[in-house]
Order: sequence, then C-alpha cells, then structure tokens
Amino acid sequence: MFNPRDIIEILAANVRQTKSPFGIPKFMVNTWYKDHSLPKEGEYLLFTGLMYQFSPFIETSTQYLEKYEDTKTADYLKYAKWVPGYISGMGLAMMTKGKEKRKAGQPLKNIAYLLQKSKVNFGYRPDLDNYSGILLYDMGDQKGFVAHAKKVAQKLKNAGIKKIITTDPHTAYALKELFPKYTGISFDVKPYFELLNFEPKDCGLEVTLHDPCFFGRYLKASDITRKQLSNMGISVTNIRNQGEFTSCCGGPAESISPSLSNEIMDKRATELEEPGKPIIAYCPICLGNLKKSGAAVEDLSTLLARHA
Amino acid sequence: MKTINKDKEAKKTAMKELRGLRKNLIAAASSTMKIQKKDMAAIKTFLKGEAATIPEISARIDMPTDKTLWYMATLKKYGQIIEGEKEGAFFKYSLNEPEKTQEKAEA
Amino acid sequence: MSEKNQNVGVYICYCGGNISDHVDVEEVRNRVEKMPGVAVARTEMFMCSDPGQEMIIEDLKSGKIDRVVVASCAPSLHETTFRDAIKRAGSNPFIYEHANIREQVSWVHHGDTATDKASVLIASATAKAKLLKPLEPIRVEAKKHTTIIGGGVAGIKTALDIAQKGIEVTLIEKSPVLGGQLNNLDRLAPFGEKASDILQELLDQILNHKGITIHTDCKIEDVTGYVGNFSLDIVTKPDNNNINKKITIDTGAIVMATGSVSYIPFDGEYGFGRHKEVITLKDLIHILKENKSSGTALEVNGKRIKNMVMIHCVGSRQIPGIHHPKENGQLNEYCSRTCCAAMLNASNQIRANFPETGIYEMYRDIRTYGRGQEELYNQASKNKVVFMRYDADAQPEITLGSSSDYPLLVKIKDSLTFNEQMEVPADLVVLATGIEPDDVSDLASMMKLPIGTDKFLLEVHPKLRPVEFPITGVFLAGTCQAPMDVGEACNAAGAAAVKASALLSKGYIELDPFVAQVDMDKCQGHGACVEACLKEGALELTEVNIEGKIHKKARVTAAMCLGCGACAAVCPEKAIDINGWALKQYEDMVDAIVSDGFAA
Amino acid sequence: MSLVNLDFAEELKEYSGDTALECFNCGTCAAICPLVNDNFPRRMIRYIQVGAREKILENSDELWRCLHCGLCTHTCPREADPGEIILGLKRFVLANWRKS
Amino acid sequence: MVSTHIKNFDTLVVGGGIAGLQTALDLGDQGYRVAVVEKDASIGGKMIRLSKVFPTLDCASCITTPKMSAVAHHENITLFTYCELNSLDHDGSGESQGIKALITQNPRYVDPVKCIGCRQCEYVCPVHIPDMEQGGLSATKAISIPFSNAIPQLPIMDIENCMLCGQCEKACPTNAIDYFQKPEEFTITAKTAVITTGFDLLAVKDNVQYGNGRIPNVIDSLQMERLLAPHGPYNRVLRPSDGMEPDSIAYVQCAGSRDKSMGVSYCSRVCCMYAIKQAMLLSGSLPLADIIIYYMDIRAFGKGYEQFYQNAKAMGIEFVKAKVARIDKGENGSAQVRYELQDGSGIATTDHDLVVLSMGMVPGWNPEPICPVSKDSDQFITSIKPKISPVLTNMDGLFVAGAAAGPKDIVDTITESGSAAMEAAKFMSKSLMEN
Repeated sequence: MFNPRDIIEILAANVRQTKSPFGIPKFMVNTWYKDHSLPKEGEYLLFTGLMYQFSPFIETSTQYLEKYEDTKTADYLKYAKWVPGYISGMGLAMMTKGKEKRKAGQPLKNIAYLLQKSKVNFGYRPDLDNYSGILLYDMGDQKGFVAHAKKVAQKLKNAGIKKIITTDPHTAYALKELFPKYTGISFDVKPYFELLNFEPKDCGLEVTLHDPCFFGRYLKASDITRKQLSNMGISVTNIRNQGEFTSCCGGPAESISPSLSNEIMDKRATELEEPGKPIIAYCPICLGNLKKSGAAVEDLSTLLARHA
Repeated sequence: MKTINKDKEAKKTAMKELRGLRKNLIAAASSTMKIQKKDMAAIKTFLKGEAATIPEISARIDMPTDKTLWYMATLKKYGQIIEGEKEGAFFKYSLNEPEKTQEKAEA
Repeated sequence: MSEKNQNVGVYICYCGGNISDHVDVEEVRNRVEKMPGVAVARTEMFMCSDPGQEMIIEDLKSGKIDRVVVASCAPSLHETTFRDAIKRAGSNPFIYEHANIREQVSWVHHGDTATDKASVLIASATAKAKLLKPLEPIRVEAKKHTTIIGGGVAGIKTALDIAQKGIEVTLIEKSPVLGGQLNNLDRLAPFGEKASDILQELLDQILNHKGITIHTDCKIEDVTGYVGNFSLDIVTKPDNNNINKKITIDTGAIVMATGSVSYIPFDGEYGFGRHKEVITLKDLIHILKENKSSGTALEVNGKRIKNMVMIHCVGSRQIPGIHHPKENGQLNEYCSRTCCAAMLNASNQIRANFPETGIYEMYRDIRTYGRGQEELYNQASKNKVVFMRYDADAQPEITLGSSSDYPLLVKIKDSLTFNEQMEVPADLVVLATGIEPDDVSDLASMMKLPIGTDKFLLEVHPKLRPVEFPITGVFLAGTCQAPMDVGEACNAAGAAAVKASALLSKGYIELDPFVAQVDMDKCQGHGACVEACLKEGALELTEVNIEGKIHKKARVTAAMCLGCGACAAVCPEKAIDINGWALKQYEDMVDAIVSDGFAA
Repeated sequence: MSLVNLDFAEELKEYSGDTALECFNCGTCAAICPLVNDNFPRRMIRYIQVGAREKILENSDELWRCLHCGLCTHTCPREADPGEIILGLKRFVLANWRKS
Repeated sequence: MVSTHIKNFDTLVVGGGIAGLQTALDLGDQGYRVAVVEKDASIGGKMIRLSKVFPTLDCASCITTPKMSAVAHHENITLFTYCELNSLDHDGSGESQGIKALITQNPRYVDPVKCIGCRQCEYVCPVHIPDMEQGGLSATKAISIPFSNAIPQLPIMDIENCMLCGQCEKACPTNAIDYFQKPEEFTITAKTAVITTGFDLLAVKDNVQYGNGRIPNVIDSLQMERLLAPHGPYNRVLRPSDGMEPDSIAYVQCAGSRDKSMGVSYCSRVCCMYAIKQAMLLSGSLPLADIIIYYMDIRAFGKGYEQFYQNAKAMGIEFVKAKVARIDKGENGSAQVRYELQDGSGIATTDHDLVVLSMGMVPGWNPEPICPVSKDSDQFITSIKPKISPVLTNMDGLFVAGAAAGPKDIVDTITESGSAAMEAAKFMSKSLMEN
C-alpha cells in the first residue's frame, strides 16, 4: 500500500494545475469526438467527465505503480507532487499506446450513436466537458474537490446548461448528488441509458451484468439498464451480488494499493464468470479493471450499439 | 333406475365440462405425476437390492440429493420405505417389505 | 362397592415421541391387552387430539368399555380434557383414571426400564379403574363477589374489569394510597405517557364505581373457606381514637395483585451508599419528576451533571458464583424486563432537555423487546448516548476520580471497544435496579399459595393456566407473578378478571367429588376422624335419630373436604373412605404393581 | 486504559455527517466490506463513539483502503451511514496532515 | 353470488390461532356465543405447527390440541375454517353499532357433513405436492387432511394440482367428494369482534444478504420447528440438501429484525428464546453437534427466560455476539456465515452444515381495505391505550390480541387474549345496561 497522503497530494496538485487527476492535459485525452460531427447545442449537454478517456492512462499508471508498491521506491512518491503535473502527465500520456487511447474513446462514440438513434436532442461541447473532481472527493480532499467542482459547475451554468447526459457512474454521481450539495448549482442529470428509446427487439441473448457501485447502489439505476436490455430481448443472468447489492470491482483502489485492487477484482471476476455468459460493464473503471483480470467483458454501450 | 342413469349422464357431462375448463391444470398435474411416479419407481427399484443412503441412491439413479431426500421423506411418510441404521452421517433406507398398506402411514 | 369386572379401555399416547422415544408403546399395548378387565387397548400419536378423543368416545358409545384409562402426560395437563370427552360420550366423567407415563416414565427412564414401568403404572391404573364408580360433582353456591389483594395498577384494573361485569368487588391495599409502583414513576416507556395521568384515569373510574369497596391501610389477618365462599378477616390501622377496625369479607374469589418493590443495592454495590453520586433508577426518575433543573444540564442537588454513567442489570440477571447473594441467600437470576426501556426512556428525556449532560449506558444486553421499545433504543443513539457493554463476570468498577469536576471514575472492560479497558469520568452514576416481588410469604402460607424459586408467586402453568393458582378460586395478576410493565400488568389483570368472572357468573361452582364419604351403617361415632381432619369444619360429629335412638355419626361438608384421606386412615371401623380413592383401590393398585406379570 | 471523550464527535461534525453514535456495533459493516478483511470500518466508528482521536490518527492509512462502494451503508441496520463516516474521517485526517 | 345467509353471534373472533382460541374460550366460558373464523383449513395457528415451547419445553401439541378440542366442542363456540374475511365493519343498519362481517367459505371439494376423516382419498391420490405444513420439505397429496391433529379432520383438495382422475371419489366410503363445490358467502353479525390474526415470518427468498433462499441448508426457524417436531418431514433433524445428520448448526438472529435495511426496524421479540429452545432440543437429539447462536442482544426477558438462557450456556451452546453480514454457499453442502469478531481480531467465515435464520415477524393480516381499524407504522394493529388496555383499537367494539398487535410470545399472547375477552365482555355488558 502506498502512503495515501502522498497519493492524495499528487492528485490534488494535478487537479489544481491541470484540472486532471493524472496531470494529463485535456487536449491530449479528449479526442473521441473529432471524427464525428456532433451538434454543439441541444436540449441536453453530453458530459463525459473524461472518465472513459482517462481509463487507458489509469491502466498505464497502475502498471507503473504496481512495480513499486511496498518497495523502497514507493517512498519517493511523495516527491512526485513537486514535479509539475504537465510533465509527469505528459510522460504518462506518452507511455500509453495510441491504440489503447483510441479504444477508450469507442464507448463514447457508441453512446453518441445510441443517443442520436434514439432521437435525443443533445449537444457536445468539448470546452465544457471537464473532469468532475470525483476522485478528490473520494479521497477526502473536500476542499480540493469543492474548488474544482465550483469551477466546472460555474462554467456549465454560465453556458446556460440545464440538462445533462452523463456517460459514467462517477461523473453522474458527482453532478447529480455532489454538485448541488457543494457548489449550490444543480442540473437535471440523466445517465445516457435512461434516454434510449428503441423499437422492441428479440436478440435472444443472455449476458451477465456488472452493476457499478455508483449506478447500482447510490443512484439505483440498475433497473433502467435491465429494462433497456430486456427491451432488446437481452436477458440478464441473476447473480448473487447485483443491483443495490452489487460488489465492488476493486477499480478505485488502483492508485492506493494495486495489489488490493487486483485481489478484489479477481474475486468479482470469478463471480461474474460463473454463469458463463458475456460480461457487460457500464463504467470505464469497472470495464478497465475487469478486462485486466482477463475476463471477457465489454461496455454496455458497445453491446447496445451492436444490436440497436 | 332410469333417473339414476340420467343423473349419471348429467354428472358425466358436467365432469367433461370441468375437465375442459381445467385442461391446463390437469395437463400440468398429470405430467408432474408421471415424473414423480417414474422417480419414485427408480428409487424403489434401486432399493430392492440393498439398503442405501441418500447420496448413494442419488449417485446411482442420477438424481439431485435434495430431490431424492424429498421423495424419501414422502415414501417414508406413506409407509413404503423404512429408515435403517446410520452409516457415517447418513441414514440407510430400505423398502418396507412386505409393503404394508397405507393404514400405518403417519400414525 | 361392586366387585364385578368392568370393561376397561386403555388408551396409550405416543405424545409425538415424548413418550414413544423411550417407551415401546406398541409393546406396552400388547401387554396391556392381556391384563384382566381390559376390553380394548389402543395407541395414538396424540391422545389429547381430536382423533384420540373420538376413539375413546366411540368405544364408550358402542358399549365396548365402561371404564377409561389414559396413559399419557401428567394428569394436571389433560385430566379435564379426557373427562370432558367422556362426558361427550354420555358417560359419567369420573369413570376415568390417568396413568402418567411421560413425566414419571419417559422423561426419567430409558429403554426396557421405561417400557416396564409404563406397563406397571398402567396395570395399577387399570386395577384402580375397575373400582371406579360414577360420581356427581359437588355443587356449591358461589358468592358473586371478588376480593382483590393489592391496590396497584394490576389490582385496580382487575377490580374495574370484574365490577364492570356486574360482580361486586372489594379492593384491599396495605398502604394508605392506591396506585402502587405507579406512584414512583414519571414518563412511561416507550410512549411517554405520564404515570400520574394513567393513575388518575384509573382512580376516577374506581372511586366512582358503586360496585367496588376499597379498604386502604389495612392488614389481612386470616383467610378461610373455599372457592365461592372465602372469608377474609382484615384489620385497619388504628384510627384517631386508636381503634383498629376489624372487618370480615365474604367473597367468592380472590385475586392476588400484591405487586413488587424496587431492588435496593447492598452497601457498596457499585459504590452505592458509599458515594453520594451513586443513585438508583428510581431516584433518577424521582429527580426527573421533580424537575428542578434549569438550563442545559441536569441538576442533582444543585449540581450540574456533565457525565452520567448508567449501569444496567443491577440486582437482576445475577449468576451464582459471580454475584453476591443477599443476606437471605436470594440471588435474582431473572431479568427484570422493564429496566432497559426505563433507562433508555430516562436517557432520552435527559438528552432532549439537557444537552450538556453526557450519558454512558453500560449494559449486558439491551432488551427493548416490546412495541415501540427498539425505537427508544434507536432514539437514545440518535441522542448521542454512548453505549458500552460489559460481561457478567467483569462488572464495571466505581472508583474515586482524580478531578473535582468528576468525583468518580467508572472503569469498564468494554466489549464493544474490542475488550479494551476504558475509563469514564462521572459526576453521577445511576443503577438500573430491578424488580423484586413484594414479600407476601405470610399471606401465601396462610392461603397455601406456591412461590417460585425466584420468590414470585407461581401460577399453575404459564400457558395452560397462567393467572390461576392450584387453589381453586384464587388468581394472580401483575408483578407479584413476574416483572411486567404497566400495559402487561393490565393485560394480566384482564386475564385474571375474565377467569374470576367466568367462575362466578353462574352463581354456583362445581367441585371434584373426591371427598370423604361416611358409611352410616358402619360409623360408630368414635370421632377419630374428626380429630384427624386437617381442614377445620370439613368433618363433624352430629346426632342422628335412627329409629328413635340418638346416634353420633360423622358428617362431611363436601365443599370443604380436601380429600386427603387422614380420616380414612384412622377410622377403626373403616366406615369412612374417599370417593375415587378408596382403600380397596389402593390395595388393588399395590397388588398390580407388585405382581410380576406386567413388566416384561 | 483509555479515557472516553465525548468532545471528539463534536470536533468531527465539521468534516462529516453526525451519525457515528447511531451505530450499535453489530459489525455488519466490517463483515460485509468487500475491500478490507478486518474490523474496519466498525473499529473507526467505535473510536469516534468513545472519542479515541489518537487511535484514529495512528491508524489513519487504513481509511484509504475504503473505496466508497457503499455496501456498508446500504446494509447498516441502524442507517448510521458508515461509508459517509469514513469519508468524513478521511477529511478530518487530511485536514490534520495539512495543518501539520 | 350474494347470499343472505346471516349468522348471529355475540363475538366474532378473526383468527383461530392460540390467541383466537383462548379469546373464544374465555368468552364462551362466560356464556357468550362466539364465532371463530379461520383462513386455514385447521385451527391451531402457528402454535400447533411448533415442536416444543419455551421456557417449560412442553410439546406445543400438548398445550394446543386440548385448547383446539375444547373450542371445537364448546357449546357456545362455532368454528368457520378455510374462510376468507371479505369485510369487517360496523353494521350501519339499525340503531346498534354492532359488527358485520362478510365471509367466503372456500370450497374443500369435500362435503363436511359426509366426510369421516378416514383419509382414504389422500392415500389413493396419485399427485404429490410439497407439503407446506412441513416447510415444503416433504410431500403431501393433492387431496389431504392438512396435518394429523388438524381440527376439523377434513381434507382439502388442491385443484391447482388435481388431475380429476376420480380415484379419491372412488375410494371415499361416504361419497363425500364433490368436484363441483363452489365458494359460499355468508354474513356474520356480532356485538363485538376480536382480531387475533397473528404473524408471518419474513420470507427468506426476499433476503439478499442471506442468499434469497438459494443457498442449500439455509432454512427459516419455522422449518426448523418442523424438523424438530414429532410429525416432522424426516422424523429427525437432517439437512434438506442431502439427508446428512448435521454436525454443526448455526442460528442467525435478527435476520430481518432490528434492521430496516433487511426487513423491519423493530424487535421480533420471540426469536432469541425460540433459538435457544431449538438449540437445546437439538443438543438433546444431536448430542455431539456444535450449536452456535449469532446474536446482537439476547432478549430473555420473560418469567424463567433468563434462567433458560443461562441453562443453555451451561449445556455448551455457544453464543457469539455478532450480526451475520452475509451467508454464502460453502463446500459440500455447507453454508458459510460471515461476521465480525468483536474482540477486534478481524472477520470470520465459518462453515455450518445447517443454518437457521430467525426471520423477523410481520403481521399475518392487513386490515386494508377489509376493515377500517388503524395500523401503526410497524403495520401491526394500533393499540389506542397501550398502558391501561393494550387490546383496545380505534374501532368501537373491536379488540385485538396476540401477535396481531405486535410480535409476542405464547405466554404473553394467552394473557392478552384473556384481557381481550374481558374487554369484549365488558363492552357487551355495558351496551346491555345502556339498552
């Protein structure tokens, strides 16, 4: 386990300096929309919170950290925060393969496609799409989170945004629950799958759904995904830990203790693999983490886009 | 005599009607009954040779242990099977021979 | 008594394994079948169930049998059940004999011994049954009047219930006031009603009820008589002229509602009596009731309390070897049932009104079992009461504190904090003292009422006859039986009242006819029986005019006769005998027991 | 021997919800936690209840093993919200670090 | 089908469990005419389905059957079993504020007058169905008498599972089978009514933490009562997955009680004691087995209960203070319980051959929309005077007793039933005086 104090201070410094926990400048990360012509305006604003975009970088950094966990080198981490975020982040960005980066953007492209197909009136503005700050909140850096969240929220408010579509559970939770509480600014926040609207269909498939903690438990949205899937004739296996009782994938532990994260991940992956059906996740962290375990897992948006 | 026949006829028709009404239930019950009959026969046939425990019977006739126990409890209740000695943590069961009539059942 | 062979039916119960696990019931049946006089012998899983009873009824109706022996559990449980069944068959209920092969056999013997003993007991019962004769119950007039002893909430409620059914009631209270322990309470757990309001509502009703006579400040001198016709002598306290008034109350039934007292800690128990800061829950409730505190902290004797420690289970749930018995050797092993809710209730009141007073509750188990009580516990947590848990063998210790702010320091091995030793500075310690029954041993011995090992009055059976004593016509209600809260005591009062009302509603009572009977031909008027008689007034010598000559003959007052047989034992002429328990029956029973044939 | 101290719960109010004393120490949170195979988080909650401030600071690293999966809060019989309590402790500890 | 069939009584008792039986007896003994309406095919309620009862360890049948029998034969009491209560309200017609109840007699498909209870129909019936009287652990037939000491001794035909093969009709010696029986409605009017509708257990299948009923050998406490009872499904204690005699048995207390997240926030009051009782009975029948009770607080508050608890401890039954957080499927048919070791030494997972869940108690009957009597937030019937008379409801002339007014053990239920009978009797003598 790394010293949490060191990790938090690095994250906090990164967010302060680069608005990104990993110190990676946004322009290097948020590229998925470039091949598409997405409207800028709409009833809803599509807000990714950059979570899907970050996932390959998280993976790289974790691989890096894993090597040093519980070694003497781990202690040097505390000096890392003095290295400007841009420099360390760029380094991280460069260590990450371009193919991985492109793959990470795919779910977002799918989501945009699904929303368009459902005739949802939405726009996308890369300038307004920022990291939500959720990791700072989870780590207990309340002040850092609030300072960052206020900036993000204010920018949205200034742009006249009222309704927001989110793509991942962490950003959804931040915007829906935390922003009103800590920034005083509220939006009408909906996860993308709530707005999908397709003709009923019979795909005759069965999948195992891994509900992310924040969608399954905090936001109680797991019924919505099941309804969407059942509408397409995709049945969901009944596993022990699902919905409000879903089990953590271990993902968020990566930065503090990769070994703990791996342990939890393997346990969860075994559970998910038991019914022997394709595994579907709908959170970039879960997706990345479960993939790392070697499980055959894909994103909900990918599955839906294939069959919609 | 004639009225009796007439009553019989009426009853027959009424029963036919009732069977029509409950067609689905009757079909389901019949198939359940057939499976039960077969399963219980399998248990009893196996026990003709020897007394055995639930896991032994299950393994031999390829039936889940909980289901075997359920049948065994039932057969015992209706006097067709008796419980014998314990072997390890399990009891042995054998046929109640000569199979007594069900008067004895569940005293 | 006719010696002709009767046709006895013997019915042997499996008692669902209670008997058959140890007694080979079918083997017993085989043996019984061969016994002389036995017409049929049958077995059943539960003889007391309807199919079992039907079996007996059918055999009686068909004329196969005319005497019945049931071999099952203790007769105290089901004798009446089977008598009623025989009545339903149109036969006399007293042609019935019971063999106890559960409590006296299967619960204490195993294997062949059990089977043998069961056979012998049934043989003996059969021998006795052959000599049973039809009897008629003794009918006595019953006075439509009930006397309630104890004027606490249970007594008042019983009195009201019975009186409202149109039966006259006398209520006797030893203290000058009614209300009992309710007078010592304030807000009642868990809903917060004021004890004084509850009492007032009851008093308004009872004082205005014409059918209820109340005697306070009085003592019971004597209780005589029998069901339907009891007599109580009471003496009031000396009045202004220093005269004790004596009153005799004739009554049909008696309800014991003598209540309870609060446990008083022994000197030094948790520092009680040594430190003035250690008080009991009763004291605390008194303080809350007076409510002399102003401001944001509870004040006791003018001192603001900052940290109070409340210790549960003081004088309750005591364990031999761990707790000190009282001087009389008594150890209160029972749970006092009401203290947990009462403590939490007090804590909530204090935390709500005096936020500056911190509270630590040290408990063994929190027993908020009743409706609304768990919420009380939850609320205490919301009110920031800190709970600490101790084991019975590691009780909290009260020591002197080092600061003047906190005169005491309470040490506890807290199992909620991973068994760490913790210290809580305190300026008040409250002991949750439990409930003890009020001492009514004199009354109990006067009336021959049973007392349990816990010193509470003992009912016949907690489920079959929960508000009755073995002495017909005497009932019990409220905390003289066991710890109860107000609602539970009122329920018990209702249950006792319903039994008393049912008993007295007919105006007469039927008693079992197992009483002494005199053979007038044989009686020579020796009077030995009268000398031996244990129950005053049950036997007397009277002069009888037979063909112009005056003879002395013994006469039995059936309603008073205990059926003990002391008279039968001393009569030189064998002129007196007990119905249903005649000497010849004993002889035959003994013969049956000693004859070798019936065991294997 | 540790001395209890009610003031700590007050101090914590600044950082978190005020539910620690609602916990009745059943241990469900500790046993249900998929992340930490230890008496966590009840140990921390109990330390708040008895005001063992130093013990929390001594063992503070443990707090960051919690990922806020929320299962403890979801299964808490008393609705004491252990997840939120731990988050509050993180804030408290971080503030302490930053002060030092 | 509207029926004008009206039956008149002094008191209507709704529910024929121990509370209803005691209430009926206490009223009948005072000369009141009582109707007992019971939804099940037999009276006796939960109590007749139990093994032995605490703290005296009397067998439940020994206490219940004589009361059942006494009620059945009482000259003032009439039983209506297998009946649905459709409505219960004040009788608006006329001056009196009496009680009027609309009731449906469900068809047994057996003529109650002709049937002699010989069970020939049951023996010949070829269809086996799970016997819910035995917790589903063994089978009964599609036509059967519910259990051996049922009152009345009348079989019920389960038409959902009947093949209409006609075998029962052929076997019946008295021509009592009637395939065409229809529900019959009737009305009961009375001066008073007593609600004694008892309780149900929360369903294991609704409890996610304890495996939704899908983990083998995790059973509820009423199923354990059947395993211990003389007429039990196996006539001994075996684990349901494979008939093994269990060597290690665990009790999980507060399974759905004192826990809003799992069921109900109140205490179910009887579970501590029945778990201790069952543990004692188990250690009698399986002397070598390890028996562990996982508990939060042991609530042995009644007369003789604490001593009972201490005896159990002395007998070697293990008490572990912990709330079991979850149960998982273990190896070889075992069930694995997971709990915190409260001494601070971490988390334990322990395998047991059989796990008994002391499931929470919920009301057996919901008055809505049948009867306008109020319920509390706990869903049990409101007692308007919990101190002076806990049996009073907000409906004039309507009283409540037993577990219908909150979880309650048998001792307290019997006492409360006497109290309800007293209040009903008083109510009737009061109205008698007023008229």
